[in-house]
Amino acid sequence: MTNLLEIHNIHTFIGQFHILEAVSLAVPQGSITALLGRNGAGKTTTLKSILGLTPPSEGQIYFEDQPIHGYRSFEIAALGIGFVPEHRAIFRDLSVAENLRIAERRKGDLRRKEEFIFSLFPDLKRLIHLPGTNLSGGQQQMLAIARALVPDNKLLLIDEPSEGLAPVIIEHMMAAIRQLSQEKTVLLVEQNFIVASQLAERYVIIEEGRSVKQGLMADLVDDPATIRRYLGAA
Amino acid sequence: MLRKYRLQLITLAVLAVLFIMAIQGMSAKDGLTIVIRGLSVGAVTFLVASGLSLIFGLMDVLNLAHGTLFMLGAYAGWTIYVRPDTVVDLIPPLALLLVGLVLMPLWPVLLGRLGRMPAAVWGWLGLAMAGVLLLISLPSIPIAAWSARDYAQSPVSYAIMLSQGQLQFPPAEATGPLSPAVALGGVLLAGLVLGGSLTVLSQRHRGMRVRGQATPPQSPPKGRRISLSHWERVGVRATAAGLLLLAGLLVLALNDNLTAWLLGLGTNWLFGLALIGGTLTAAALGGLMEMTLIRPLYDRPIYQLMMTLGLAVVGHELVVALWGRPEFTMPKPALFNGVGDGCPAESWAAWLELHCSTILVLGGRIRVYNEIFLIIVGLVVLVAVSLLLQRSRLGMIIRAGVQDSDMVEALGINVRRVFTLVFALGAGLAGLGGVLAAPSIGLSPLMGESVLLMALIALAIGGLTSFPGAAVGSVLVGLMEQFIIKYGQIGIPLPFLEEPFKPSPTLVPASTVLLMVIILLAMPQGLFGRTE
Amino acid sequence: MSLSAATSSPRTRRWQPYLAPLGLFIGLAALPFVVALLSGQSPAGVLANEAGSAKFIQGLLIEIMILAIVALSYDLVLGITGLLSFGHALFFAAGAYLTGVLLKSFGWSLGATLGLVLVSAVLQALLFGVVLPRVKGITFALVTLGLSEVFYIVVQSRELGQYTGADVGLQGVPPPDFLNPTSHRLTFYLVTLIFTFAVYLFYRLFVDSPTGRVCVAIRENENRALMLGYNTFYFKLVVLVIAAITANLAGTLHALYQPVISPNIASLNAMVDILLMTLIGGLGTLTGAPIGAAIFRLLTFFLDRWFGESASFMLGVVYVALVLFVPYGIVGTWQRRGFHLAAGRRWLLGLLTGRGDG
Amino acid sequence: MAADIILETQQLRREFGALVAVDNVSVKIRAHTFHSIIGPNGAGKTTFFNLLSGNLKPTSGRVLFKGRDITHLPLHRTAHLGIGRSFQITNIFPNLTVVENIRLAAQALGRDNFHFWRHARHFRRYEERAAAVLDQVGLAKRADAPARTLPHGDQRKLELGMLLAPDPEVLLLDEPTAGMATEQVPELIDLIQGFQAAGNKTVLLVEHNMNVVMRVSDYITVMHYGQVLAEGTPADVTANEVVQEAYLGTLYGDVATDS
Repeated sequence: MTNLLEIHNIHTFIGQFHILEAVSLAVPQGSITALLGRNGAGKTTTLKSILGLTPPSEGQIYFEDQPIHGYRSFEIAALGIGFVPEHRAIFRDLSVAENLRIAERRKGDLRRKEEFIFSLFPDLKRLIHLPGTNLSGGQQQMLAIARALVPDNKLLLIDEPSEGLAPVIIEHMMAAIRQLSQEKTVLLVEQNFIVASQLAERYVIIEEGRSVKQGLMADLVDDPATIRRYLGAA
Repeated sequence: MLRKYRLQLITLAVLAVLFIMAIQGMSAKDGLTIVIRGLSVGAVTFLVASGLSLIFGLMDVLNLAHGTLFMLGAYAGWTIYVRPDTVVDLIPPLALLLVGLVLMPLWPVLLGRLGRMPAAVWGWLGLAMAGVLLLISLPSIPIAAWSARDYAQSPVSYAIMLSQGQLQFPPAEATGPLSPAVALGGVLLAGLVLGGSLTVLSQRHRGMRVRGQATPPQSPPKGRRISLSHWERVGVRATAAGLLLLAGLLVLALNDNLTAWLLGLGTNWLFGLALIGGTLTAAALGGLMEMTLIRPLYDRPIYQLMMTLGLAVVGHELVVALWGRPEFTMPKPALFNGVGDGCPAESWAAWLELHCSTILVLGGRIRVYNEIFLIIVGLVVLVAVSLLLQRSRLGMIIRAGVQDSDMVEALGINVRRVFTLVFALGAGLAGLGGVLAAPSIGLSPLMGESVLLMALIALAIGGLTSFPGAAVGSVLVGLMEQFIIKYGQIGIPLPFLEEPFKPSPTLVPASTVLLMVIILLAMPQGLFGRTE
Repeated sequence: MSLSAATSSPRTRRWQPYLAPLGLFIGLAALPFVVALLSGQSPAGVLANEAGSAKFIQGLLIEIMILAIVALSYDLVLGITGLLSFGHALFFAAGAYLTGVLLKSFGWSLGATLGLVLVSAVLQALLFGVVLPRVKGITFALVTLGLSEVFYIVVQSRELGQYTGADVGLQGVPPPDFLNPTSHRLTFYLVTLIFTFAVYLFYRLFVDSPTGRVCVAIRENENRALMLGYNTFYFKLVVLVIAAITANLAGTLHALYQPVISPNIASLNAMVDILLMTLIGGLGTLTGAPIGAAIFRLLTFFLDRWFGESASFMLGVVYVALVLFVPYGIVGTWQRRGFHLAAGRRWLLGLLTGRGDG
Repeated sequence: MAADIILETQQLRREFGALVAVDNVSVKIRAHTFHSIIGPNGAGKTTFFNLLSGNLKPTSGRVLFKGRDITHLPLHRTAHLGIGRSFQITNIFPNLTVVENIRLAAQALGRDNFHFWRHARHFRRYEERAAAVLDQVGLAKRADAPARTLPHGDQRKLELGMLLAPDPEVLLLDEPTAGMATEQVPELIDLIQGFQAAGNKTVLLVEHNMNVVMRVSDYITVMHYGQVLAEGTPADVTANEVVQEAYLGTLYGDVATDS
């Protein structure tokens, strides 16, 4: 199994604060990898650093064995990386259809993917002309994921998909992520360990801006000491 | 819906009542004239304010140099209109300069071969070098100039001569020692260097944002795969550059014929060209400004504001240096300038025949250009920009970028290019406004500052980021101004004064500022601003 | 205790920063005499108000010091407290015009004039204060700019022309005899010098005082200051009052010194000049303001000489270059000499974006 | 009984667009207790905190402090009532020194805010208070460093110090341990607990670390989708079936108990 994404020792500053102080990780092709860690450990910043939204000042990032650090976000994204940010970042003033259309990288992207997207999230079809503001949290989350599916992305970076969602909807979301992971590689930040452990095959733990442990999720689930040590009980 | 906009509706109702009360004492003729004139001023203000609001909405830059762009557009348009010979002389060097800019996409490839991007300093050095090259080369290219000091050769006298229909141009002269061929080569080189340095500067910024200059950001990695489509694009660019070069040389060869042809077009067509030229000049300057001077400051909003303030001053001085201090006029095109028998026209049918400068409506004289044409253009722009925002992909990106430009970038869209585009668009609108306003308000180096003030007030009233707000605010400002002017003639009876108070024209802008302060005190976000 | 380093004998430490200004003060007071000696005049000539380079130098320094006071007061508002006001020219111009009109048209004594200038200064600050809690950031800049534009417009209007001289400017303000800058140049020079240093010292003390520290905290993170329980509005108002009083008094000096009060001192250009002076020296440093004022005045002097008509253009270019390349000014750069430039830049980013804390 | 309630919310509700972040929450906080709020990410805990401290205004509902309505009090007034609040994201004055950060916090509620020329360091009361707090949170050695140069964990401590300096009656702590290394967490929690017990304070804590919460809390409120799911002592909450189902149960069920 080759690695789709590799990160070597990146350091990232936000303003005056040193947020990432050595993060290394690898995301194998075709897997779901979960980034775990306590609040404020630097998980979201890791995702943003991959995309160049908070560019790392040191270290290397390789996507399909091609270095992508130092490039601008839109160039990185255009290589085939989709981003589903925390709090979804749905464009409130755009309709659902526009929210999807804006993600097109080539003309007709949306038309080609329409069927797949609506089969994953049938709700969106019903809401297609509503402005983003009027969507509920779960619908926004679906739209955010759908938006990342419009272009031909190989890797999806998903930040806290289950945050603030009711259990039923989380179930639905997990099913959708599992289904789309058959063709995409996913790097996931998830606070809810249950969700993470059921979705992901691999894990990376980040603490205080460092990647401290990574491996197979199956091993982690059998290792309550590590869970307690790094993630608290929750 | 009603509850949501309650405050806005009340304010507008109060203003409407005030305006109606103000009209009460006047004849229908006076009232109509004031409203139409107010709308006309509002239309010009809107052209500036709309650009300001687009730019502020998307990138949080309050461009205090926008009035200057308005002014530069007006002066450029005037030059095309009154001195086409100068413009024709300027085309070849401009075309050669553009060649370098068109070829800009080549630079990343070349620089990529170097392995690492040169430091930003090289970009700035390159810019300076291009400037020096231009300073050396340009004087050696024959360009028909005028003198700000010699009255017979000044823009003022040309404006007068044109209005009397007796333009005579002095031959173009070169003042530099170089041969024209060498000079043109110098300009071409300057264009290439300019393109290169702009590339370096635009590639650098993201890195600088991270940690400042001390730790140079990483160089783009070597061995980046260049897709075929990239080479295709380069090919298109190269062809375009070649055509530009050819066009420039062609204009150089056919200089006199082209001038004669342009003059033969007549004022209507020339005015059209002036509109296009003024808009493009302002747009190009705006785009360039954004790329070089505003972009490095996106993380320092206060400095951005200071920068645009400084650019306003620089632009003002530039106009003084090139066109001189005195005010001068821009005659209206023939379409709106008919006089003599049958004028003012009594009906639209008569107007279509005679193209009178004024028309009688309800017994009052209405100036067709100022009070009808300008309003129509204002409406057209309002509709066009609204359509652009609501229907086009660019508009979609702008609306999305207003909310979260990082997310737009993360979708794979080059937001920085969108920024430059919107800045150029806004500047172009201001330039268009400048050319349009020039025949009615005349040209002076102070026109920028006063229109900027009006536009800022309109914007603040309407809500800084709201495009419809800019329109409403502009109309309010225009109406307010006309009413105060009218009351300057008839006087306002004040309780403590025996004679009615007649505000002089200089006081007019003060009244609009007061309107702004009052509205902002009631609604800090303006009429249509977001409340957060 | 372990905190000894922080609290150790503030008395000895406190006076150290004032030694250099004190030296400068003595030096400047003696300067006219030194110049007189060097140029072959007798020092007695200076006392007798003889024409010559000593008198010229005094004149130049008076201008610089008046500018320095204005720049200092602006630094307090923008650099220390982080209030983005673009209406500062109003404070200076209002002081100048009020002094001029009261002395010339109403024949008031200097004392009475000063009294009214102080009252009007407080009122101006309160005017800004009315706006303060409602509009923030760029809108505050806009509103203050608008208010100062109103003053600029009104002062040029023909309604007030008989008092203000409309767009020509206010001419022939009679300074009191003992302070006449032509006949008693040295007195005027020394008065200005003493006032300038008094202002500087007061500002220094203010910045280190409990109130001043809160002002700095407001610049750093206003929301946090609010949550600690500071009603930041009052602190900003205090700063505005102090700055308005100082700038108005500088305006008074300007009115007494200059033969003509031009309405341009209230214009947008004047605001750019104030910004430029503060920027040259370095925002938020206090020391930078007088240095910036001196450099600014000399720069205009030499640019006028070298470029004539295009001097203002060159000044604009200098300004743009400063904003772009030397954002923290001369003193700011010098203070950060030991750090990485990047550290200084980050500091600045934090300062100006307020994002430094997140 | 009623006198015992120091902080109370009545039908507190806050909407963001279509999203209801806090949905008619009525909570009573007893004086001198350690009260924790738990719930999954996005359950509305931080919004609830912002409503309590006045950083956000509710769409509807009231906040009472000692029976007095403080819902619409300006931000700076709540601090004067004796309510202090910390943030999930570090919220300090980055360019001031550590001691100055604390001193400003101590000075806030005093009567010396409008002294214009005496040097701030001459006000011994605040100096001493700052020194004491610095010792308490263990930052005395870094007193003169600019706050931004501190490592993340120390910045959290500084934040806590700024909270303790004015000696508030009620402390609202929003994930005080966020981003800290696990080893440092107990230390910080002990510090908070000590402060609470010694001064007879009321502490309201949002925390993810369930072990910590269970150990230190007198009462726990469980929030879920903007609503209160359950309330009670740690024992009550752990025993509550609804909570088991929705939050704790799944966690412990799948991870802890299976292994």
